[in-house]
Amino acid sequence: MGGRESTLVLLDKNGIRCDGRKIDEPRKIMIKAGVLKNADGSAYIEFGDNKIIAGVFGPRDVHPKHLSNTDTGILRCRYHMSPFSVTERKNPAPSRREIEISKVIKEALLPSLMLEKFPRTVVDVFIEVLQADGGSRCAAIDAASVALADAGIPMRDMVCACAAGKVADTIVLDVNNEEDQAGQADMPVGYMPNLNKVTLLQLDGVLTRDEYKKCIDTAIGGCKLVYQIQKKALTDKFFENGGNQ
Amino acid sequence: MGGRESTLVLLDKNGIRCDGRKIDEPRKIMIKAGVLKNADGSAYIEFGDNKIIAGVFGPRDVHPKHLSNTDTGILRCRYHMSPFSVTERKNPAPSRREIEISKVIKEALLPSLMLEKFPRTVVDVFIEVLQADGGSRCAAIDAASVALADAGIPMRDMVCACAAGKVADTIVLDVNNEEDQAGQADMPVGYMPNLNKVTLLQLDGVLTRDEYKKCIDTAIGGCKLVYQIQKKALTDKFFENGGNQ
Amino acid sequence: MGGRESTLVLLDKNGIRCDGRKIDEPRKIMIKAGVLKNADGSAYIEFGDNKIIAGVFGPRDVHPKHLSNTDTGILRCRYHMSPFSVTERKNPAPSRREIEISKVIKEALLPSLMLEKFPRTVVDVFIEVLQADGGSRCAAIDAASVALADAGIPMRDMVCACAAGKVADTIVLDVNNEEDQAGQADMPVGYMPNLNKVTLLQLDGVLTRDEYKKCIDTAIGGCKLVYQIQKKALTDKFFENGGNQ
Amino acid sequence: MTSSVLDQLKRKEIVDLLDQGKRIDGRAFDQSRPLSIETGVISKANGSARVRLGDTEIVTGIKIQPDKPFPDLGDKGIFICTAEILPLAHPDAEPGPPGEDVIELARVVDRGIRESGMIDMSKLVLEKDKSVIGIFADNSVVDHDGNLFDACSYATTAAILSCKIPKWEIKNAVPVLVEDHESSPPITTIPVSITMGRIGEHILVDPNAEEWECIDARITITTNSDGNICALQKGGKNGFTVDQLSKCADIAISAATKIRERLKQTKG
Amino acid sequence: MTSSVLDQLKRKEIVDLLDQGKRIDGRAFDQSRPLSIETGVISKANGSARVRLGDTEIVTGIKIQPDKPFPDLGDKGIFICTAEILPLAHPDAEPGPPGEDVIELARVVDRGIRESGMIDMSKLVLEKDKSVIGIFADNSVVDHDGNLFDACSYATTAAILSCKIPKWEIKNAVPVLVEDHESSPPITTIPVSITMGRIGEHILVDPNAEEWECIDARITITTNSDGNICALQKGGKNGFTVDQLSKCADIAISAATKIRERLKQTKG
Amino acid sequence: MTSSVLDQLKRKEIVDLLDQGKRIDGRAFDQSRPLSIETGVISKANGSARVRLGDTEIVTGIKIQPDKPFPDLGDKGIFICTAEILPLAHPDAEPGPPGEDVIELARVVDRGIRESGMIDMSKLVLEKDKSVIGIFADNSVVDHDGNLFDACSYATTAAILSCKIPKWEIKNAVPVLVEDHESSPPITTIPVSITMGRIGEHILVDPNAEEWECIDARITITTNSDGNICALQKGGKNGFTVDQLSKCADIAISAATKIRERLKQTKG
Repeated sequence: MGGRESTLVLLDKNGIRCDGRKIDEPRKIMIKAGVLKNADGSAYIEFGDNKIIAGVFGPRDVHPKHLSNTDTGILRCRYHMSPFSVTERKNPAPSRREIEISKVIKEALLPSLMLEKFPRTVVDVFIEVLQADGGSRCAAIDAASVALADAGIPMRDMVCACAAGKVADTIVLDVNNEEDQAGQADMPVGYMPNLNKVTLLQLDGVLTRDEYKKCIDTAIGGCKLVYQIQKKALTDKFFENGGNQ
Repeated sequence: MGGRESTLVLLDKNGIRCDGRKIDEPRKIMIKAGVLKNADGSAYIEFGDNKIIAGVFGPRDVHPKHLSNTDTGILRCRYHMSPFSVTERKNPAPSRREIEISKVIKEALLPSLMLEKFPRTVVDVFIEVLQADGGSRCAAIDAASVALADAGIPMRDMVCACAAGKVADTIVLDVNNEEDQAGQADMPVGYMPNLNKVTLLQLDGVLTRDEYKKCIDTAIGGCKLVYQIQKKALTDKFFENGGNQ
Repeated sequence: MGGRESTLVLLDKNGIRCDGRKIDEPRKIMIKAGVLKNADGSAYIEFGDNKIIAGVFGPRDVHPKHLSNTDTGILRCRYHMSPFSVTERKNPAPSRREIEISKVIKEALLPSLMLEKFPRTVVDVFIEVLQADGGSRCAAIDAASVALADAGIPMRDMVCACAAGKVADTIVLDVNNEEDQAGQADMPVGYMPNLNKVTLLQLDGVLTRDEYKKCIDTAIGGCKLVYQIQKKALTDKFFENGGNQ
Repeated sequence: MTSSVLDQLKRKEIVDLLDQGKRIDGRAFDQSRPLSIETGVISKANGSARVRLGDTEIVTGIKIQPDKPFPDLGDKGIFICTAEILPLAHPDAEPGPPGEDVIELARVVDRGIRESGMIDMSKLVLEKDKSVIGIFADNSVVDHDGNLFDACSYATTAAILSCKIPKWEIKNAVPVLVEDHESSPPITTIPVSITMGRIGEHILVDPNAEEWECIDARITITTNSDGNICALQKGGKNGFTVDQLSKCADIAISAATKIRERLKQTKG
Repeated sequence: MTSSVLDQLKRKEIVDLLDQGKRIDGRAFDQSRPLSIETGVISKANGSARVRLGDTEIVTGIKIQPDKPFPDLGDKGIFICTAEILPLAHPDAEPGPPGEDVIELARVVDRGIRESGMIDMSKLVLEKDKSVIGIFADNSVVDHDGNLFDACSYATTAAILSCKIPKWEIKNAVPVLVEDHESSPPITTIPVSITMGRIGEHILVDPNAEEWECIDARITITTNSDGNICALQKGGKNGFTVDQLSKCADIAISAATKIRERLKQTKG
Repeated sequence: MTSSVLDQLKRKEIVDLLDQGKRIDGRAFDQSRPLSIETGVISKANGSARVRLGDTEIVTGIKIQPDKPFPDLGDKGIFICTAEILPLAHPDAEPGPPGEDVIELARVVDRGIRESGMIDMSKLVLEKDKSVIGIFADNSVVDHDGNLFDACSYATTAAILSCKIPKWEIKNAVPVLVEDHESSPPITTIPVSITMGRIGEHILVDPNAEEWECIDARITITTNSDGNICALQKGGKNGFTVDQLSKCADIAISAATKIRERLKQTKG
């Protein structure tokens, strides 16, 4: 952030980005629901070079019991990166970064779930990043929300997530890894498209007041694209593969 | 200990120590009771360059329950140093030294408390050393005992603590950091002034049988000075600030 | 394993090994039962340069309770090396190697115990390697089985253990440390002599199908020698020392 | 984890007051609690601050020492920020390694400093790729009455502004301290975080502990001296509409001004 | 830890079928479940494989980087193998440091590779006693339907066979990467583990999760390309007769052949 | 943590006997339990001892190896002392990282050695500020029948007295072992700790486990060969009067003499 030197042309004179995309074009996204046998719900996402699996268990009993809540079910979330998911081998123990991301993902998903229907229980969302690229927390939320739907957890809305950012003084959709390193700002946004609420919002980098607003709007545009792909993944699972699994 | 080389004049020909004190003179001591909002009792002490806060919670339920005792309340004690409290930044995880000091402080305070009145409960004493100087465990006990009184825990006596030591072949009161480094012995003493019992006693360095006795007597003299300051702190809290807190 | 270079003559032309033993001769073995006051059962073994104590507690209540089994007693096993037991000082925290060996020893001993008689309880086997030499897991099992008998745990059989291996293209009994380093294979075997069952089997190194069979047979021969020494240790305890302990 | 009847009554009281345009402690919606800042409180640290925001109290110390740079960032000094909620700060605080709340707290404070570019890290290099100056900011939460984000952020900022950086010279590939050559830190901007809680439709600046318990969602918006936004963190069990996020940004930019003036006074 | 009535009924069903010569999923006793191997699935890793053995699924990545040799093994590269049962792989799997089961799993897989001499570690030395090439094989268990030993072993083997080793040169005592000079790993043999469970007198190859629950004892026998035995691990709550062990060896040698052919196809 | 009726009866029995001037095992009040010391029991260690004090048994090993000096102590070797109560030593002992009792134990034993100046650490320097000899004393408690302080202290002292220090020479800034040049450690004095328990007005030397349970307060007084006091540690749930502390010092100085003679025999 904040202008690290680079010879990379982030945006050419035709408005084309370093990976060939237009400013409002997301990377390639593929989501598949119901990919695991043991999990109650699951989804696999490829989002750019991100490859992420999410598995859901629950509602189920809480251990240790003192964590349970007599008024509502609780949500636990673990975002974890495999040692081979990044360029330098990552220590398998959870880093402070992974712990923070686990928490913001939990709070991004929580508004979408009707956990008050299941007091004293827990829903566990486990996210494994097999390969990491820019925007992995957004991709993780996208997969997790599909996995929660696949698990049949009652939901108020899906949560879809996509980042926007500032690159070469321009607000662009879905910042990739190179743009994140060399660019000026990266703002991941999580969004419930039917309830019209932002449930994840973070920022690295500097934005003016106006850019802030434009960035949110751009990211929400991306979220709406993701939403269509999430819906298709669930439809494919239930109508194409549903019968024989 | 044991004669590390130094060009420091620890005691001049007029019996004046390296920081200007006489041999039976303690450093500057200031204690304030009731400094925290959330704790049931609290105290802040400045003792030389030591700056220490003690907070007390309890008597309250014990978690995990198997630690509780049906015959009596228990005491737990944590002595902890902030990372910035010493010259080299300290790792925040408790060191073996901190764990041992926590234990000897617990056993120094325990004789003063009527915990048998509160079976199955725990009283927690949390001590944070914001800045450390020589004699921090004594200063910690002085603050903790005031905090216990401030919390209204029934007590048989106060515990006051002060060290004595051997510097330039002389028994002196309240060894400071330089004297501890360059001197011959440091003996922290915890003392109940009304019950006339020593509840903390440790020693680094070498003393003859006679010096041992003189050191204890000298330290107890210091403890009695501390006792007056502890009483004043509690009086100030209850009579000057008591009404409007 | 696998042919590390060495000038050591592992087997001379007279079939004598580097430590003077014949190919079917074990190292010196000494076992003493009932060596500890507090443990319910105990044994000390010297097996070559191995010096190992095993102590047994139980059947007793399980903590934490959720580990207990309403159908049967459970077995826990800890194989641990003292920091001074090996050439380079060992970190006291359990290594992955120690954790794996603890597990295979547990599964080597389990078939011999009638734990179904003691539902909801645990039998704890604690093994301390005071000095380590080749074959320490076998020696540990030998001592542990005697300690279990000494503790009066109902048993179907003893478990005796001894390794065989391949050294200088020859199958030999009880591979020592030098042979393990410079040799071709090391196969520790645990065996119940009356039930005729192998309860421990591991292998480092490469063996043909025929050598595999010969190695198992050779190791079982060693196990039977160990069995006599185990029986003697228990007899000595109960008949010679039994009266005055 | 169970909200008692008492908690529910408290929540009702707070919400009813808000609907009448009042906060439980009488503040305006966009008003922070009284802020006191004292620097130089820990003489053994290179910089320090004791901050009270209402009844929330933080002591922050800065330690500065030579270190190795992060890989691929050999032309930048190091900044590391930690936090601990001392167990004496709250009956529910437990000693031990930091939980997710405290890790988030430290990382949000860290991000506000780092992303604003407050410290010109390129000025903290002793020998490129080999040796740089490391700045450690450790926050000890002494009393916890809500909104640790802003209290720790102000304490860290004040401690940095007041710190003195020792001088080291590289001799035989080793950094050697040059006595009595301390300098002020290379400050480029002063970041100010404003944390807001949403309760229903109401946006409250700097919620205290009682309000914090009732929050539907929260957001921390950090702005720099130019009034630009340099860090964001949304939290809590619910979300924000885009309109609410716009309103929050306006409040944060406005509310930061006064606090930035206070922080500037700690400088030098 | 209590076997429910349901579990006991399941066990009875499985054993009754076995006595009729049948397995619950219709396989022959010496038949592994369907095996699918896909390599190159993680482009950021130097080698990778996604293996499904029935419904057990593993993703394994290989990372290769310069390292210091182990003491007294200065003329050999380093190979380190880890495993994690991801919490999404099974309702009973818990996040956190590996338990004894997972440590045994990783060590058994490691031993199969190491003791077979699969990789010629003497070819992985950059500077004797100072700098060698380290190969890290990390197994992430994604779906757990029994017999992780073989599934992880095949995934690790396939990932190694498909990996590319970067080139480093020692310059000023530091290994420096030489771009675009990757080579295949120095493979000498292909180890194949076959894990068998004993239920009563029956020996079953590659037990699935339901069968695994009923096992009296298990054994993993790893053989190399010459059909020799290069690693063994007995486990479970009971033992084997010598005759059973002989039979297991014959089965393992025979069953490995087909799987080795499959693994060979991943090469190059 | 609850004292059972049985414990209370035991305590009454012990106190009643003490009031008649008798200890439960027949010893005089100032008499330690039978002490046996065996050295050289672990041939792989540089020094070792197996000590029995009554039914308390310790095995201690000394490992000696080159190390870096502590910062600011570049002209001194390193001495590190640890203890573990093995889980086989007592039904209540649990495996795992050391608790506060064991940490105190190790630090009290360490302090007795260190503060007495038993080992002349200035003789253990290989290259000032760079490389020194480190002595690790690890105490494994094998059977726990009370008063681990003295038992571990005697075992550590005996192991040090009997150890042989290898010779290293600095070559190219690295310490290199010179074979067959071991020397005795540079001993200046022999510290002896005497631990006493107070039960009511009675002071008991070397309390066994049953007595330990009844102790009001305890004190460990370590004296050197000159009869001077070089370490103190008070513990327990109550305190001592100044007169009691005087009496304890007299007892400790007197009782140490016999034990020091025993330890001297292990020398050389």
